[in-house]
Amino acid sequence: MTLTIVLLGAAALIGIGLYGALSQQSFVMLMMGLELMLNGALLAVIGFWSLSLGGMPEGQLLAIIVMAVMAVEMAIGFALVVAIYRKRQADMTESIGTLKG
Amino acid sequence: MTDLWVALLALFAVWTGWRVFRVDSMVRASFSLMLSFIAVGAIGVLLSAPYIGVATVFMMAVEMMVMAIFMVMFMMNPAGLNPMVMVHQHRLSIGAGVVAALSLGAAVLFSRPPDDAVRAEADVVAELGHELLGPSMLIFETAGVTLLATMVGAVILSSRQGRFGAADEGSRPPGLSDGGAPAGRQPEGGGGHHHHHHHGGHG
Amino acid sequence: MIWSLAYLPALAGQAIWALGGPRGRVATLALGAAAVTLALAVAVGGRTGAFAWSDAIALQAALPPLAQAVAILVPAVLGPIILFAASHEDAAGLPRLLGLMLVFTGGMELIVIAADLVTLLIGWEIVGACSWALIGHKWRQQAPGLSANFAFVMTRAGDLGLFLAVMATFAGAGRVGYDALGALDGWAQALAAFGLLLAAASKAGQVPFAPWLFRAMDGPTPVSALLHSATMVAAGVYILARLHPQLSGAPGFAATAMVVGLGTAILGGAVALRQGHAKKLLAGSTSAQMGLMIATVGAGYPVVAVLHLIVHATTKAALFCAAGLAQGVTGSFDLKDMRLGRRVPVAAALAGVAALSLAAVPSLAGGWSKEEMVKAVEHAGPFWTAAMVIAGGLGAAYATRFWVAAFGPGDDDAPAVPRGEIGALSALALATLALSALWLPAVHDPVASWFGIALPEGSILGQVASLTAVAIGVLAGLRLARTGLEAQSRDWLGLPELYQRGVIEPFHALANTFARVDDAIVDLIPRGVAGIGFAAAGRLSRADDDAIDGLAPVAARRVGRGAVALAVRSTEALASLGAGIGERLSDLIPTASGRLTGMAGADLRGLQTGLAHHYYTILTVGIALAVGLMNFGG
Amino acid sequence: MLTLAVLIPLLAAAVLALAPVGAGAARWTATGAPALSLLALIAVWAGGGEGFRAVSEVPWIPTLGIAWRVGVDGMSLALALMSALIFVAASAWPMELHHPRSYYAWMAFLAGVSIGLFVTLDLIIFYVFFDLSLVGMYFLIGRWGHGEAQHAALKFFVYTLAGSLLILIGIIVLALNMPEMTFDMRAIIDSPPLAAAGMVPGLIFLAFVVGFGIKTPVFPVHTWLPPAHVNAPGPASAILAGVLLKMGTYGLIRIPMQMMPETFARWALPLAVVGVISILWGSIVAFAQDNLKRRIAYTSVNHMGYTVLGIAVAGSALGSEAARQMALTGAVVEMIAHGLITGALFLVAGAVWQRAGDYHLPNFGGLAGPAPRLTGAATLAAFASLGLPGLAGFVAELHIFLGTFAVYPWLGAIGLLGILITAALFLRMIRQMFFGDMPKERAGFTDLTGTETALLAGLLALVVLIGIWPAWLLELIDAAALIPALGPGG
Amino acid sequence: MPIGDLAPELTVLLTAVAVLLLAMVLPQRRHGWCAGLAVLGLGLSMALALGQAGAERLTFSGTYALDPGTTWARLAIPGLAILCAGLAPRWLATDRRHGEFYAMLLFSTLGALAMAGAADLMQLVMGVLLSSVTGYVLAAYHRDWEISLEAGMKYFLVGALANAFLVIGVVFVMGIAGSTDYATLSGQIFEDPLALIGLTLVLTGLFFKLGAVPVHTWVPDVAEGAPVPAAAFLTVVPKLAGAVALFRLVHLAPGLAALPLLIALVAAATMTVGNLTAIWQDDLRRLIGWSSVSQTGYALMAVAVVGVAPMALPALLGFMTVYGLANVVAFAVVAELRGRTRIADYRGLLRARPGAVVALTLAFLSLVGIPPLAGFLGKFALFSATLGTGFGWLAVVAVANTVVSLFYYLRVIAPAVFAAPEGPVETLGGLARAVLWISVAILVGATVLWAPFWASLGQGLLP
Repeated sequence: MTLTIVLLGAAALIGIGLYGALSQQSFVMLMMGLELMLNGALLAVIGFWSLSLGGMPEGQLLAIIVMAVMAVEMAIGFALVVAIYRKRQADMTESIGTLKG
Repeated sequence: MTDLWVALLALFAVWTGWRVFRVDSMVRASFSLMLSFIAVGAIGVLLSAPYIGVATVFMMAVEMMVMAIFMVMFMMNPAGLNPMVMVHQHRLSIGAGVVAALSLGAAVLFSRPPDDAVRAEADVVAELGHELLGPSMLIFETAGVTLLATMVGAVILSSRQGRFGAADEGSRPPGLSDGGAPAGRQPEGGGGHHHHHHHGGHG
Repeated sequence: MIWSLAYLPALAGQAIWALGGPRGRVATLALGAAAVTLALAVAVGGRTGAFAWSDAIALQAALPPLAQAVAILVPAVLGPIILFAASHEDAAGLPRLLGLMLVFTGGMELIVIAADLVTLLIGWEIVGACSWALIGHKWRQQAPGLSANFAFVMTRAGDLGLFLAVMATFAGAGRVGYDALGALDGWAQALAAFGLLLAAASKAGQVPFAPWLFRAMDGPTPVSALLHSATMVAAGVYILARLHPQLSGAPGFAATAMVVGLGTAILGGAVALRQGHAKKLLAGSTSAQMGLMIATVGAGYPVVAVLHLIVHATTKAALFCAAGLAQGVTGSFDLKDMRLGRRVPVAAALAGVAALSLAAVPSLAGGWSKEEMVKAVEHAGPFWTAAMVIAGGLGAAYATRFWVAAFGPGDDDAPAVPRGEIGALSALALATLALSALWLPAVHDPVASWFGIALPEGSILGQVASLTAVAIGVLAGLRLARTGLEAQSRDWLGLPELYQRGVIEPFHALANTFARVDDAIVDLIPRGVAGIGFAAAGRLSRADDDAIDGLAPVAARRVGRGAVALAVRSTEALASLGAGIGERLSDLIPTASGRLTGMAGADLRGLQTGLAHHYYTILTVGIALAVGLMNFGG
Repeated sequence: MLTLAVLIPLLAAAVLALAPVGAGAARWTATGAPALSLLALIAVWAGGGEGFRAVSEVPWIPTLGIAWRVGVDGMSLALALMSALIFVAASAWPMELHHPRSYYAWMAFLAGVSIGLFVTLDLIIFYVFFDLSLVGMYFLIGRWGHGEAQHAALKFFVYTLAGSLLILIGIIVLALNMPEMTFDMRAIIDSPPLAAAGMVPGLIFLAFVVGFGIKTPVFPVHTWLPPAHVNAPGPASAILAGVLLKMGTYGLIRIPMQMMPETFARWALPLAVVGVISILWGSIVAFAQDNLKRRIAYTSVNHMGYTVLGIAVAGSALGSEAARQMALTGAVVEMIAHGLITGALFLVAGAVWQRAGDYHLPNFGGLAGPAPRLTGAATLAAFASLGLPGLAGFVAELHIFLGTFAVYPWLGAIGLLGILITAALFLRMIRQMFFGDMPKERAGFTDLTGTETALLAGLLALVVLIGIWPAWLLELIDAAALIPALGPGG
Repeated sequence: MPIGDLAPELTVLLTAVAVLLLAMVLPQRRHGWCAGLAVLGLGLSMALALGQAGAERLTFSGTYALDPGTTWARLAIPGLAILCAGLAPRWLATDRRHGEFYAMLLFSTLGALAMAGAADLMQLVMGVLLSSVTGYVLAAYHRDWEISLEAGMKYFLVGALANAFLVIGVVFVMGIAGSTDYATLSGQIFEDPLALIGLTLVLTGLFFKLGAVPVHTWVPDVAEGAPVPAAAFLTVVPKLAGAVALFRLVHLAPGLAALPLLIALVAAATMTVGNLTAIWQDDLRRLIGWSSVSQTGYALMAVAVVGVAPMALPALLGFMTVYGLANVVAFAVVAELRGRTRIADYRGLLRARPGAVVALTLAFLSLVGIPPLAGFLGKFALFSATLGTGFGWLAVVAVANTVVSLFYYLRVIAPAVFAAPEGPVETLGGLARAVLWISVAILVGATVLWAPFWASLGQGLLP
């Protein structure tokens, strides 16, 4: 029961995150959407580890990996945003539309 | 009791997650996101994963602080604190989010995960340590290398000054002739549509 | 040895063409080649030969008496014609002309010696091709080229019959020898017999193929003489006579042959009777005479037909030489301008012999062989005999008319001296006279026994009727020639009226309808596609207006030409349709798919908007589809 | 020996591509290489033998059953000989060119590729050469053609590549269905796979027919041919029509007919109908063309229609053995004859282009005066093409029609119309070109040079020889050995 | 822990660190030396991999597989990376962080290796992540050139979402199946919808690396915008690794009928979208990008028949190798021509730069699959693997696509060969030219070397 609630929460977080990723114009807000999706993944993995998989150690490892992914993506993302902002004073996805077709 | 707390915290996490895109400034948004993470971290603590939970809380607190500062300091001054609505393809996004959440929820309801709760006496932190330095060492090490590479990459991309002066000077493709302009598509007029046009306090 | 009969003249002809030289040398060489061929034809009688291509196909040759007679006839007639050509034609093209005539003779000899259908087909088509080259001899002028093409296509249309015969024979018997032809039965036999009849009719200028003979008149006179006497046209009759034993078993063959033959004989006679162009008059008469022979073959007397063929060859060659001679004097073939009796009295006399023979006047060779043919046809029944008699009467009429109009005594008496032409003419006329000896039983009995047949017996009534018809014909010819050569009154035997009402007017209506349809289609045609077909059709209609009076022969000719014109036009239309719409349709396969691909490419390119949130949308939709497939698609 | 015949031209191509030689030397290199190949092939011919002879084999990818296998039977030897001969004539044909060295390099390359295609006994090598011929011809047309050359070359390449890929699929399925995967033609012919009825053999057969049909080409996939011809230089057209088209019909015999005889027999009638349609369509459309090369090009569709008809009949498993052999003999002779005749016709067209820069027939006339040798060659070739007896085309068409009529009488009878229309169109062409008045702009038109005359005379002499005495060729082809043994009723 | 099992990977890692250190001490104009060091390290790694070529076992507690697939990746990936590294020194000569480029290249190579050998979903995630983050940096390396930054940013945006999905997928799979270990997962029938969703999301993550529909959108942008050496690297190396990883993953679920169908549909969609979109491109680099999307589609044909066709793995590996070579040759031509990329600028280039045009033609004809170039053998292997299974229709789709692809390749070659030359053409020269000719030589030689190469490719993978 608890697991289901946790997983439903995770599903909701993933849905909201996806909404954010799709709808936000600002790079930073967009990344928040991605973070939220990963937050959902984190919630799910905690739930699975604790309530379903008998606390197997790989579960914790996966949680750490989820965090690592978040951190790594954020770091590189911010670096890119900085670089682009410096060249173009642009912080929105619409402003990088040169490459197309 | 724990279950109730877990449920409430999950609800809180979702609610704060929702707030991220509802509040009218990026700083508030990042604080909402932080709250959502903290809620998940708390669930972790409640569900016998203290290390993960605490790590989440700390890590995300720091990250969100960085993000907030980042926005205030570096980005769109003064937009970081200003109210804003900056969305596109809004209905489609709502639809996608709802469909994703509903179908995942349905999948959750129709799935039969194993039913094996963590033993109360387990020393989960020690087990994690053993796992990291034992069977999953390769994964852990790869993660370490990834973090290293990320740091190097982030520095490369974002640093202003390098050993030899401006870090990005001359970092462009060679021209068709020596010293000429790079071939191919040219950038569109220096960030012509600046974001200031897109949001100006209508939010 | 027997093959040399075919390839010797052919090679000699090519050599003469290649060597060229002055008039005298060329003529001498050509005469020599003709003489050698003649000698060979005499020498190789009864021999056979075979030349294997493969296990399945071997070319075979044989020379039974019937064939040998024709084999001798061909070079014999060729000789005087060479003589005529050498003095009559321009020196410039003479080596080519004589050379091609020799090649042509070689082809004809190949037809004669053939003992299997493939060999026959080879000779048949070579003769056609040579006739093309000969008719188009004067290539700098427009008309001969068009006429040559017309003649070749027309005769090749008939050749398809021969192709069908070969195919049917091979399909039915697994072999293509003449013996296999006799072994056929059922549909294969019918197809072979009627295919051959078709081929023969086209070569022999029978209805509905007759028009090509007129077009062939655009060739030089020696060519006409050769074509209409011993070769090409004769080939049609010859092959029916040669293969009569094998073909006569096919049901309906005999009757069809007789209908075609006698029909052409009467229509052709009428055509000749109304003609004002000397050579075309003779051409019409050739159709008619060949019709008589084909009818005789149909009646079951191939040897009689061949005998008439021989007689007719010398006669007709002489008359063509005479016509050429007359044209040499007056500068045209228009009978109105001739009446040369006083200017070229010797030629007139010699032509008279030939004309009387053609008219089938007794005591001359033509008279004998024609009477034999009448006797032969009597065996088929009275109606056939009646038609034969009428045709004979028409023959007497047009022969007489020709002579009187061309060589009757005229006003001008300034002498003209054609030398070589007179030589050729006298040789041919003398040959006709010599053949008149066939009237004597002492002559014709051994001939018949050499051929191994008995001559037909006829009734007195038939003889009388036939001779009466000839007499009437001669008188009518005299009168026709005297009353002038312009259009005659329309009530001649009521036939013109009948044709006008029954055939010509309906046909005009039909032609107009087709023309409108054609115009509609022509609009679709890119300019300039028309070319030969339209030119030919245009010329046909003009020739119609110029040369034909709207009388009985018109019907035959219009039907024939109309059919050709229709065929040409419909082919043309189809061709244009093919070139236009059809090609575009088949080109749709690559271009349409190419264009669709290109459009799809352009559309898909639009998907790559360069905007990240669109990329996200694509990704999300893709995942949704994939998840759906994974959950519900298995 | 056969390997040599393939390698010599390819080596010559490499030399020409890399070594800086002059135009004259390049031309003689490109002529000499196929001439040497011709000698090698004649040596093989003189060696005699039955079935596949002069066989040699070098492994390439043994695990997949792919090897460099060469060997010839009568049909392929005859075609290889003919190809080498046409390449000699086309390379020696005098041309005024930009970049002659590259041009002759491509010519030599194509020569090696074409000969290789006919002498190989490995399906993959066959496919390799099949595709390489497209590449070579693409660059020849695109670079040295005139008018819309690039577009034509592109259409040619893309369209025929589509066909060749279908063939590749077919080849792979054939090999996969062998007991042990192999691409050895002999093995597959000896024990044909995919004998059962069903969808897969039918589809594979369809792939082969479409693939080879495009290359052949047959109606309605022929539309790449006219533009390719019109815009190609004369000798390239001669090669395209004389050699490359034969690859389609050769493949049709070698692969679907010999390697899947049961399926072929099942589908022979539709194929024969396609052949007849091509015969009629090609001739009728050719009749309406005003462009010299387009007209000749469409007659190729017509003639290849005869060939396809003959092949379809041969593989029909109906009628008598003799009739089928007859049809196949005719089909192969038609390939040789068409190669020589149309090669000659396109060389004539090339000569006309070099002198007049024009193909529009109504702009011509009266050329028999200034150019009697050209007239003679064109007339002889045209008559050969319209199937005049005594010339090679007749031998072919006679055999095809004899065989066809014994199996499919109606198709034979309908197909006959083709020879009538062909006659009309060629005579019309000759009249338009050579007879009548000569337009003013054609003044100064010169006759064939000595070299040109000699080359055409060589080709046409062979046409006449085959027309009069075909026994040696028929014996060489040995159609009886080509027709696969098949139970009655297939 | 047999540390020696990972000697090739460790060599790459240590070289990367060494390059980083070297770049710190070298003066700026000597940074090209870092390329030398990188090449040495990669070469050493290949040599070590060759030493372990026969290995067939799981190592590091089942998280890493030593098998034919890994061996191939350990040879092909560093090999192609060497070629890409060779293009860089002249190209990046003016860059102030020139040396670090090679470090990132090496890290990215390491990520690809980690991905290719991963026998555990978590290891796979880390491999993908390492490969991706370094990839973003490589794509955006021209920090003074907005086009490059845009390419990097788009690569990142697509990659971040795809990686998020990948992680979510791994969580779901582990949650239901109880493990992330391939050996444990192998053969487990995935029935629960959550597990199926998880599997699909994991596949999506790999589709991102492969540039397959629907995650193909980054490929053309990176091909056009990234520095040419990086573009060559990013359109080749991650794909090679992704292909092996995908093969391993699909191998795990033999009973899942929808999985091959999904792969087949993705393959068809990928090749079609790639080819059709490439048709009207007028930028050569972008055209190559789209063509490489379509090539991914062809490669996926082999994945669709995993477990059905015995030749599936060799076909995949063989095809990817020659694809990678041909693609590197094409980019090497662009590099040698100093980034000349508008198709119109290639008009008449045959006169001015015959070598470059010949190389480009060879590369393109190989990509089309014109025999006897190795690209044909690759496609031949794919067709052979696909025909005879239920996915024969894929071969027909591939045929149609190949015909279309010929059209756009010829759109570049035809004007280059047929048109009259225009203006002078400068080249990059130096190592770039050497790399061009070395890679052309390998590409051409591959035809002859195919037989032993093919024989050495393994038939199966460890879980």
